[in-house]
Amino acid sequence: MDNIHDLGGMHGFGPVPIESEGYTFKHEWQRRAFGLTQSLAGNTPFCADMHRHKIEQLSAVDYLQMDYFEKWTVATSELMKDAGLVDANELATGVKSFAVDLTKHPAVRPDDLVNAMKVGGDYTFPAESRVAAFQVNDTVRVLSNCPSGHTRVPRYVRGKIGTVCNVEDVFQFADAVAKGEGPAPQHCYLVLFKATDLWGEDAEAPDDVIYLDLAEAYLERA
Amino acid sequence: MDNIHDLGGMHGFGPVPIESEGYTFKHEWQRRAFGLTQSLAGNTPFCADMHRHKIEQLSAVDYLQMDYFEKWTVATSELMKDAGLVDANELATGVKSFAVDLTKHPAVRPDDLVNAMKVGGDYTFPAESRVAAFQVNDTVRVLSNCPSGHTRVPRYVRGKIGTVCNVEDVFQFADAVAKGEGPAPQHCYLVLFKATDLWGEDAEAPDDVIYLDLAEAYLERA
Amino acid sequence: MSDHNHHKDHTHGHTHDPVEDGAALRVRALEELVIAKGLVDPAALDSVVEYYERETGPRNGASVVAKAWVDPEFKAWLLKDGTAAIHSMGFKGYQGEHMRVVENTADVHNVIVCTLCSCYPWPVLGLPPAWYKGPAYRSRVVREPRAVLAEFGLTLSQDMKVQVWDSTAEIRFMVLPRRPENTEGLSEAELADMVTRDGMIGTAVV
Amino acid sequence: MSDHNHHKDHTHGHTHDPVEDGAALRVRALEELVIAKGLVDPAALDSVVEYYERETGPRNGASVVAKAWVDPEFKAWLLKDGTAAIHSMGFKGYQGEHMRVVENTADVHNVIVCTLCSCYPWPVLGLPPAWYKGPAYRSRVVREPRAVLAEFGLTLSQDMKVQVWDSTAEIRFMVLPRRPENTEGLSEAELADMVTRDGMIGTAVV
Repeated sequence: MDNIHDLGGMHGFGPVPIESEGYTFKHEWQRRAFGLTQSLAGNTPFCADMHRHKIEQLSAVDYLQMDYFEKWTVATSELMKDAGLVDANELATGVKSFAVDLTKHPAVRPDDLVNAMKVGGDYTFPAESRVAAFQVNDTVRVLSNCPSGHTRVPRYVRGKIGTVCNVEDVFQFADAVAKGEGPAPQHCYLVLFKATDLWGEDAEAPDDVIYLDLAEAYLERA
Repeated sequence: MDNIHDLGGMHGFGPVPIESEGYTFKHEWQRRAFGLTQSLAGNTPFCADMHRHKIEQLSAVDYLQMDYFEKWTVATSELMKDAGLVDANELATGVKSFAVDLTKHPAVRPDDLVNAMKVGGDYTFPAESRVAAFQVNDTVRVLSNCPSGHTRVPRYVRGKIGTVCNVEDVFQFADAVAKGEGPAPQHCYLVLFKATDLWGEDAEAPDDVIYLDLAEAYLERA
Repeated sequence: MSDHNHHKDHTHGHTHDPVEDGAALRVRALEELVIAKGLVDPAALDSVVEYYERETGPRNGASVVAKAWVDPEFKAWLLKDGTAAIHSMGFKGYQGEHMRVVENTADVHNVIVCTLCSCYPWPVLGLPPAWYKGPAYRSRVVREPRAVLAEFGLTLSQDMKVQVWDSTAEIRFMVLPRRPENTEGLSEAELADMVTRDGMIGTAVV
Repeated sequence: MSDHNHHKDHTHGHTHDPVEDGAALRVRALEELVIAKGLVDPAALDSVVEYYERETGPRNGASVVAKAWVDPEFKAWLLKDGTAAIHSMGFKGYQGEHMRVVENTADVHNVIVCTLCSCYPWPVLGLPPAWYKGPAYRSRVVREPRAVLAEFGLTLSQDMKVQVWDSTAEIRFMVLPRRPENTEGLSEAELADMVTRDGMIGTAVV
């Protein structure tokens, strides 16, 4: 979806707040918010793509005004609510009003949680499980459509022509995963775009380039 | 500039508030705000393009949260301040702290103001003063660049191919006018874009089209 | 997610909305200031608002439409040179200096928008409704006009071609709706009474 | 126009910011709720924050860079298969499952971003700074990387080619900065001490 989160190429957000926003955590509640989402991701049925999509659905004003970790917390809360593990009143008050089946959603233990972080996710499928539609040096065009759900094509490359620079592994497809439709595995391609093709005469230098990794479903032969 | 005002094609703003926002004025202060801008446009050195550009420079959060007529008032206030006719403290308090030369900026009289509205602006130049670069049925591409100032090319047609359907009159060029650089007169063209060229498979029907009037400077032969 | 939205108090339309209160204060401060400085004649401010509220508005456009429905020569002129035809009826002035009238037919439906701003043909339609100026209409009607029109209660068949007119330059658009059936006996004035603002924006048929 | 901006109180960074107070309350309510419901072990929450604060961070990436500077074979491996080379040093896990390391040279400068979100290689760089997640950096660095880098104090000549890497899929990017001149006598550990977070994002050179 082309919501406000798709910021690439927009004007109007001023200088980068380098000094004032060099922090990772500034407040203790930001630490708690980070830890809460990681803790809950382990025992409730959501994944990173679903979490991102919840954030993307915030109103533009909320997206731009809320702290990053508040957005995480809103998204986590929504996913917990969707899963029936909490309700709106509980979230508003912080007070438990009904019990959940902890045999299905056991709290993750400290060591297990840290180990899960150290292991990470598994997003790939065997390379030989799919035939790549494009090869290195192929010229491709990014499709002009934009699904209403989660997608990984920024608006600034939509309809643009680029060159395949690497055939990446076979990955799960974020658009499908975010919808709960399963992995829809496909090749991902490292695609090079010339800055002049994206920005015309605004390009700062004629040889500058932008690289994006794009799923096969986003591309057509140009 | 590609600020938030360039809304065409974005997702995330929900249904059109048809019933609740069918009004033209809902509050008396909106009437006053409208009248104030029209009254001041007559005797202070600003034009509609400059006024629009001030609105476009609002932060995205302000642009989306402020009432339409509040945005007008902010823009008018900024233009008055730029012209040295008011200062920030006066605007904050509503209290006059210095006098202006009213021989240079006489208040517009009621009849004169209404007559000015009835006459309107003059944005055209003699058709024979310029040779049109494009003709009806020419295929054109909208340039991919986006100036940092006021411009009349929405992002959703940038880099897209369309067909000239009419050679309009020779008009002043809003980009130049907004910068105070004079009219830079040039032809304007009615350009047809296929919905499928703009939105790909998202187009609702294969024959749907979108028409825009675009200045010659925005176009190149495709 | 709106039930979790602590910014919700800042949206418009509530009885005591801090944003709107701020706007009203800001406008009052500017008005008092420029009147004190002699830059604005309060009577002029009243006059211009009255002019738009009383002398412009969709009734003007409706009379143009009704005339086109009963007078084929006028209709041909209106579609060929909307500016001249509309000015000939006295509807001219700011935001109506250059007009293009686009005709709905059995096969084509037109709808107007200004995605970058809120340009609108003031002399024939008056000042625009708030939704025309808001982000939902402006963002969506160029991408999904049929979905937007359906929200207005207008469901178009796939056979009907939709033409969206985005007012990006100095030319303002107005839709000439189709004349309703079984209106042969009506006078021009009676026909004009049938024409709505939304019919001339294209978010409704007449 | 910020002096006219009555919404300004709502931006972040003030001592008593209502938005931030709201955020803190929201987080506390969720924490109390999920602990009361038994869905979260408070010790697990503490552990995961501690893990990221103590065991990840730019020192990890710096040791990768320093190793590449002193070991040509490792450097070749790092550039050919960043994932395997980085994992071999023990820096693996969430947001670092698939890595591509891009090399700055005398002719090419690289910079990383995630325009849609804020993807970042956690195992080697830790969690990203706030500016990396904010709208200014994300909107601008793909359109005008040189202007953004200049704000960071890095002015590049027109002869230097700029490559921007937008993290749109599951692969995370890290920049391999150029080894500073006159560092032949330094140990790998001393070299690692010279490598900064911004050097590995590409918003600085080392």
